[in-house]
Amino acid sequence: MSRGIVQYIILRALMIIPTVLVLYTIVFLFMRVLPGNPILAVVGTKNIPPEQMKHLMHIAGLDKPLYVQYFDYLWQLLHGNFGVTLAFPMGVPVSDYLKLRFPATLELTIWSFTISIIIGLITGTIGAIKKGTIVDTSMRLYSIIAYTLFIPWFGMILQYIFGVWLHVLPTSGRISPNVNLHTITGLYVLDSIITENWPALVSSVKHLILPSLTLGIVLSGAYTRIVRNNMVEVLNQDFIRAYKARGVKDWKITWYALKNAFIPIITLMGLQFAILLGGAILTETTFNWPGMGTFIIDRIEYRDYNAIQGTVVFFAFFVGLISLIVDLIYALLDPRVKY
Amino acid sequence: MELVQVRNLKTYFPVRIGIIDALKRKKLFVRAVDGVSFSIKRGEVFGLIGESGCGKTTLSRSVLRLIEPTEGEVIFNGINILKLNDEEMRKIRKSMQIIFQDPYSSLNPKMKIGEIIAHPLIIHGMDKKEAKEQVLQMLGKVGLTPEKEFYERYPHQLSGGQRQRVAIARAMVLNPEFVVADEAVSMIDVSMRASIIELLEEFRRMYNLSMLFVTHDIAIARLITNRTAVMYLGKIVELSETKTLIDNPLHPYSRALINAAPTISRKKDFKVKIKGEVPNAINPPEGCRLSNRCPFASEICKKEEPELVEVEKGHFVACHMT
Amino acid sequence: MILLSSFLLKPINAIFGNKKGRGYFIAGLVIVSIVVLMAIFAPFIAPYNPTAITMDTFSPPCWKHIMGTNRLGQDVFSRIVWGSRIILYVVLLASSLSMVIGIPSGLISGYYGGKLDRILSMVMDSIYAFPALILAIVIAVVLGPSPINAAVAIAFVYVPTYFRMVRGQTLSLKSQLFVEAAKAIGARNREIMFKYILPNLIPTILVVFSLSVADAILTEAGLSFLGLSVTPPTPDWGYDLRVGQAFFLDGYWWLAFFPGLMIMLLAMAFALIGEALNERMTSR
Amino acid sequence: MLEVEDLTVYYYTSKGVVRAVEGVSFSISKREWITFVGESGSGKSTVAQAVIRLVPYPGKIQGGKILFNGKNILELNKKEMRKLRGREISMVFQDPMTSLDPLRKIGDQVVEAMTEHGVDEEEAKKRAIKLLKRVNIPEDRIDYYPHQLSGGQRQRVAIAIAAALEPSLIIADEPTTALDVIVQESIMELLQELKNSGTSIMFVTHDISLAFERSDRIAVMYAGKVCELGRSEELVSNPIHPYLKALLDSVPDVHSDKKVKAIPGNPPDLRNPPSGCRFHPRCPFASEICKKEEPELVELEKGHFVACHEVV
Amino acid sequence: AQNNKVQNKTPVENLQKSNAIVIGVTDKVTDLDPANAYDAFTWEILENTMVGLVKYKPGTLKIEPALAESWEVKNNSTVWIFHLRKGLKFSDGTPLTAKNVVWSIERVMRLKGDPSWLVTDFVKKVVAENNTTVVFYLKHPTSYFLALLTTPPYYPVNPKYNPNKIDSDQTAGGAGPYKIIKFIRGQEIVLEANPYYFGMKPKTKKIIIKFYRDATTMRLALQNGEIDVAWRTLRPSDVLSLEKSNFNVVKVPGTYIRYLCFNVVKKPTSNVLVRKALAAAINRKEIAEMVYRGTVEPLYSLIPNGMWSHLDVFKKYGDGNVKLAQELLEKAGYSKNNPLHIQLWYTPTHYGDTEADLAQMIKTQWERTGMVKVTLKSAEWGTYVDYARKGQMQAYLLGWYPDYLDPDDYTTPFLSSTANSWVGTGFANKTVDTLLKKAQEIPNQNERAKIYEEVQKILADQVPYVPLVQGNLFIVTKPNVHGVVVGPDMVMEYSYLYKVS
Ligand SMILES: Nc1ncnc2c1ncn2[C@@H]1O[C@H](COP(=O)(O)OP(=O)(O)OP(=O)(O)O)[C@@H](O)[C@H]1O
Ligand SMILES: Nc1ncnc2c1ncn2[C@@H]1O[C@H](COP(=O)(O)OP(=O)(O)OP(=O)(O)O)[C@@H](O)[C@H]1O
Ligand SMILES: [Mg+2]
Ligand SMILES: [Mg+2]
Repeated sequence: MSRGIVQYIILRALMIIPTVLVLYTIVFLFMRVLPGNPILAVVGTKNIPPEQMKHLMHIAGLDKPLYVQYFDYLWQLLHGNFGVTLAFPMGVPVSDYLKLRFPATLELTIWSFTISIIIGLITGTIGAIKKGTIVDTSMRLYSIIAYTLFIPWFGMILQYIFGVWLHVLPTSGRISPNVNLHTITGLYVLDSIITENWPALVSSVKHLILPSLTLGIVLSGAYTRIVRNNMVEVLNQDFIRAYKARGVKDWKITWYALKNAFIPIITLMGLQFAILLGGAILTETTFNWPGMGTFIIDRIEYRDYNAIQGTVVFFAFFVGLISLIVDLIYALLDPRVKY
Repeated sequence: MELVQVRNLKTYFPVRIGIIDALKRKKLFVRAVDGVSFSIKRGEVFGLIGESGCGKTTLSRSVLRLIEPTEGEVIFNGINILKLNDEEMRKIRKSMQIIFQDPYSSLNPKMKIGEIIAHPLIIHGMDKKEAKEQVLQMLGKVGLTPEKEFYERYPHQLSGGQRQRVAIARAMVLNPEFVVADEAVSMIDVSMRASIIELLEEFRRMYNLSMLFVTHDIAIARLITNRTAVMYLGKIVELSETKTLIDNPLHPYSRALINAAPTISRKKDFKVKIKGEVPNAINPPEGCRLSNRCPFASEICKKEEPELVEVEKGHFVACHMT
Repeated sequence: MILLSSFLLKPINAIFGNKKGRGYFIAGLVIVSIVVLMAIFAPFIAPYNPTAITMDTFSPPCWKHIMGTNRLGQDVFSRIVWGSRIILYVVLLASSLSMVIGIPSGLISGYYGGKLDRILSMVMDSIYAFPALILAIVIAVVLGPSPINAAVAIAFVYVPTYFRMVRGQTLSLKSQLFVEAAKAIGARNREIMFKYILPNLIPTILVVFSLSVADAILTEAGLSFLGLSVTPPTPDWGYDLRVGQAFFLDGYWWLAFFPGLMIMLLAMAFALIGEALNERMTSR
Repeated sequence: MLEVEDLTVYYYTSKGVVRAVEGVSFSISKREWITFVGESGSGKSTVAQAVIRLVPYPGKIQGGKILFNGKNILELNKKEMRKLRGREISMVFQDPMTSLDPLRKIGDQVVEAMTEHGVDEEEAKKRAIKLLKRVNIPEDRIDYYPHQLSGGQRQRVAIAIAAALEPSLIIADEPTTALDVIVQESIMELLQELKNSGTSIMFVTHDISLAFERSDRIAVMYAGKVCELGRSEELVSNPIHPYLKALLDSVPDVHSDKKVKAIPGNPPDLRNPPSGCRFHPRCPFASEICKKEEPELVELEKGHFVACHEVV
Repeated sequence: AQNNKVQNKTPVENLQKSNAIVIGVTDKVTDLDPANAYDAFTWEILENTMVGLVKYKPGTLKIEPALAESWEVKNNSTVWIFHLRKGLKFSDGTPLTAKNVVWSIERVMRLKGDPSWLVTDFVKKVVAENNTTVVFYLKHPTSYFLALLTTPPYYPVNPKYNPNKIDSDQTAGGAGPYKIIKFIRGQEIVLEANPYYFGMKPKTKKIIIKFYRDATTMRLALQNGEIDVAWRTLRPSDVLSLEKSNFNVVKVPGTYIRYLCFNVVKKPTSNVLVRKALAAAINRKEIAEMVYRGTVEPLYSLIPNGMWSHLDVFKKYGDGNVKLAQELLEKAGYSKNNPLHIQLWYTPTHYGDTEADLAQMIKTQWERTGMVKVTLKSAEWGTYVDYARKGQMQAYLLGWYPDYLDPDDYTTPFLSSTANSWVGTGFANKTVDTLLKKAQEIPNQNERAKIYEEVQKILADQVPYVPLVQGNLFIVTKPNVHGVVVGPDMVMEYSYLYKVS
């Protein structure tokens, strides 16, 4: 059994590789088909002699044929190396940036994710239990509205209300610049707890509230919907009526129903996480959150091939990892799953 | 004169296994049909009974090559249909048809009743006008009147019994020589079953049809079939005239099956107890497949597989003990 | 409007009767129709030239400018009206593109199975699992800002949605008895796919279409928010929102508020329609 | 022990009110096995569910009385009802595949049925093992999940749960329809054993032969009403209502060569049931009065009730 | 008033705050290695943490001694000899000698980073005669060599810098007034006063620079009290509204210019009449007003206002001179029915959010003639530059930050046919080439001025470029922050900043 799990994990992990390859290839192809390159972005309107241009292209490895570049980068990836940046500045390992930026995105997504799940579970369960009533209808409307909120717009309104008008929450950044925090994991909340730095904890939590609320509420819509629908379905099943026929208490039945309804939701959670990362881009831009989203947008401006490829590949890995974890949770929770 | 001959037919399904086994190239099979031979005469209704999962459906589909059998021969009118190519197979389908168990999923919900019945004709080259005429006639024959009105309806506007009539009409409109009816009445309401059986019987008589009639209800088998085979775990364990079989079952499994059937005509006196439930067809027991459940099983049953032998004229049994 | 609604209500009643979801459907349809009409009759509805730069800058909503004017003295309402063209154009073009590619490939992949299916599924799943907005941004940036390029970028990320849905449904329909019945009467594969399977996919396709259009609207807005959809002065909701956002804090709330509201309303309208269709389909 | 009077249940669907059960009265005494037969949609399940007050949404018990040991169940509050369920009356559902929680071990589910009614954990565990043994489930299966059991085994677990607190009445709604005959046989025997040990059984089936085999009394339902009710041998040997006659004629039998005859026509739409006797459109003997007046259920012979104008 | 709320949180926070000033910027620090850094804001950081042989006197264009106490020029401005101060030290206490200066400059020459041409184009050889003497041997006479010396590629860097590789994240710095104590890319950089600095002690010990993605969030941060100073680059509208609400706004003339380029080789802009017409149609005042809300000045030459030799050569076309434009276009063969079709390119992010508005404004102004139809096109920076270099655009918007403050840096890169390939206008003019060469070599400023005036006149006649506006710099601070000093090189001197509580 346990050996089975280990093997399963390994094999399941290997399945991430094709995903990464597909995305790398797509991004590589798209980026090279059209004019422009990172060296030009760096050189910009500066008066640089042609030989030096050539020299820079050579350093960046952009003078090689495309297929060589393709496989070169792949080869680097195989060694766990994401390459170096090609613009502003040149030559910094992309992984340095990832190390710096990823925890920010992770922290934001974890909080948003938690918020969305909690809201989704509560509203969805209430809707399902009160099926057909006005409460149900309003939960469903909530779900649709939340889902279709446009993040920058919603974020802006929250910023205005809490940042400018009520003046109670910071509207940008991760932590107040006056607070010193020794970072260990890069997750500020966690770090400040580990180092028992309470001002930092207060500051980082305050900074987190608005962005994660924005993203969390927007994403909760999907959960509300699916939790409600699954709950309705489960509540209709025979075993729920069987529980009732046995005289099991109502709250227990709701709990069992929720457990059953949760199983299909787990699958959604994996996919939702990808959407979450997408939403993080807009959230990060709105709240000046120094994460991966803002990083990739900055890098795109310079067409920093390696940085973009690296980020995409990293995201692909990450998404793959999440879906692996989701699968494992699924397998753990659902006794019917065989692996 | 035998219309259909099935010889040593085997149909295995690869089992969906976890990715680990898949990578180890461990292959597992459900031996749904595992070496079955029988033949059906012209104008005969051949019954197939057995518990759920014993392979009845698989067998009946394999005979029509709707599933590709793993091994064996199906000889129809002297031709081994398993050797035909796609186009030849398509042509021969005209003379062999099937009626399914579930009247709800066997009709395309997006087609009108008329189109459903007309489509086989059109596929086999009839023009639309002529086809419509034929379909209207057919609707009358299966009792869906007024025909014009039913022609325009969609399946969801029909009751289960009516749908099954449509399915019968679709099968019969091509004038087949051989029809497979896979539990054709088991999902129909009790009070309607009789009429569907009557309808099938009528067609059989009119066209001298041969039929393979699959059911798990022995009472129904008695009603319509001439000969019957009892299946257990992918194998035929007993085959005989239906009445002989019911009145004088020889195989312990047949006996249990017949005894378990509820009846009004007499109070049950004894039971042949068969313990437990059908084992899975991936790893069937060695020897006789019933050996682990059979109250009469002896040593030999656990080792050797019994052959189907003719114990009386036309009465075949596969059991070491008889 | 009354004429239109009576004209529309008939088919709605036919589909929904007095079933639940009808209200959602009508609400969604009304908003979508308004926006579509706005797009079609933009020259007649918009009171001003949406691109004309005037000295009347930052006028708050008033009778002359019901949604005010922006930093360049352009009428916000006129820009909203004209902007509906771009977003509808991009989103509908993108959705059609992804359907045209996604549906047949899903159908073939699901029906025939085999190696092709495995490869296609792997590629599609990879794209599907990846954050759509990020991929769309990368593609849109590389292709350059133009409505068609934005549509291509969006279409690219939504192909897998259709593919997966169609493939999954095809797989389950393939095992339905009526497909087997079609085989039994000697129908060809092509016939089975297009006469037996495809018509049964249409309701689901409609649902997925409405929901993915709702989603694509937000993606489009995201792209144009990042300046990747159109070049100014073409009116565009996402872009106007982005530019207006800068002035939000100065109290010029109308610059960003209205475009954002429209984005939400339009996305919501499609989501409502999708939700209603979905409900109708599942409650048989 | 259980007396049902004038039970009426309607379903308020968006397409109209389904008058699923109307004016049904019957009683069950201790240690009795009563079976409800009838074709699909005749309201058998609805009656069964009403007795334990579990009529699914959008159904509503419209009127009548359900007296259990003299107390009207319909007047109990939620908590009292909860206490009654499982302890006094329990239920076995049709589909064994879906009537157990797929995420919990069967042992836990059996134990819970008892602990919810105040049995302490230890005791419940001990009894669970015994119970499972009694329904022929090996002890080691206690940690299995439902999907690891076959359909018959699951149904046996469901019965074990239903019987856990030795209730006075077990309602079994077509517990064997999804199972094979051999398995069906074993389930029926299990119910018989329960009956022998003192529990009353309310059994629901559409198979008249099955009904005949073990029940003490049979109630035949047609379109939401009971049309004939009596001791089982009596009903089979001497059917009176035209519907029951037709029904008996329409089912084949393994051990006889009788020809079967279909009942003409279709079952009525209960949103809009026929006037008068609900069977009259399909009845060969129907006269004018049948179209107008609803026949009452009258006791023709001792314990043999029939609702038909023609025979009364 | 709102800010107090946040400030008076905890005594600890307050204490820290008075010793530190937080500056917000939307720029990035790209590269802490002077051998590769080549953008305005990074240079600002380098100039505050390093120092060269000479520097600008704070807030002026006058060059004063820095590491070098004195210098001599020999051999027709081709040999420059510098004498260092005694006892110089890097910010970590390591002694700084002439050898370090030479090592650093040679390193720049060797590594061939982006700005290395500022050294390699001029310096043939640099030698340390002894511990305190550095001698430069130049390739050709360069009258403005001192201006070059103020740029970071000439700064001595700490020996910790990697000798063979560009060292982008090296925070060891040089010998400037501050040292870097923390650097997180894209988030913040923290500076602390350098105890070994030879010059004035900074007024504020600690400077924290926070990086923002866009002006709006930076502005919010200022309003929220998260930063004390909002520096590069607030949006014009933000500046105006912040000024209204109690913040200090400091305005500094910048040497940063915006201009429009024409492709003089390709049709239709190869026709000088077309170029002149389009130049005449442009209304700089309207641009400054509507697009930049009055935060920039109209510019009528490539050489900025206030720099010697500047002439308003483009005034002759007027501002928004539709009539002249129409006449010229008619002469070029266009009419209302046969309008000139032209594509105007811009890049959406590199020059900030206002860029699209600028393009729209120019489009409107040109179309006012009724004889021009403009299509706006845009491309991201990396692509835009490629298009420019390849000469693929007809009319396009660019901007220029000077490398060194000399008229040469505003003329040669644009007009010299050997130096302007990067810009892609295809402009080549023999007379201009010789004039520019001559101006580089003669040391006398008056003589040089005359030459640059002549060049500007040719520019206005040929119109390969249309100067548009010259930037002002705005620094918005909280009311209690003082001492904002920004030089004409647009670098803020952090050491003068201070806060009163
Ligand atoms: N497509 C398939 N893939 C894998 N296994 C299958 C497939 N179809 C059937 N089987 C397995 O083959 C065995 C025989 O199935 P089959 O449907 O033929 O039985 P049956 O006798 O018709 O049962 P029922 O009475 O339930 O219809 C079963 O164990 C079933 O699980
Ligand atoms: N949840 C429900 N909503 C609406 N109508 C219902 C519902 N459940 C049952 N009905 C209707 O009530 C009537 C009686 O149904 P019931 O389930 O009691 O019949 P049954 O005799 O048990 O039939 P079957 O043999 O099919 O189980 C039917 O007409 C049915 O359509
Ligand atoms: Mg079958
Ligand atoms: Mg029922």
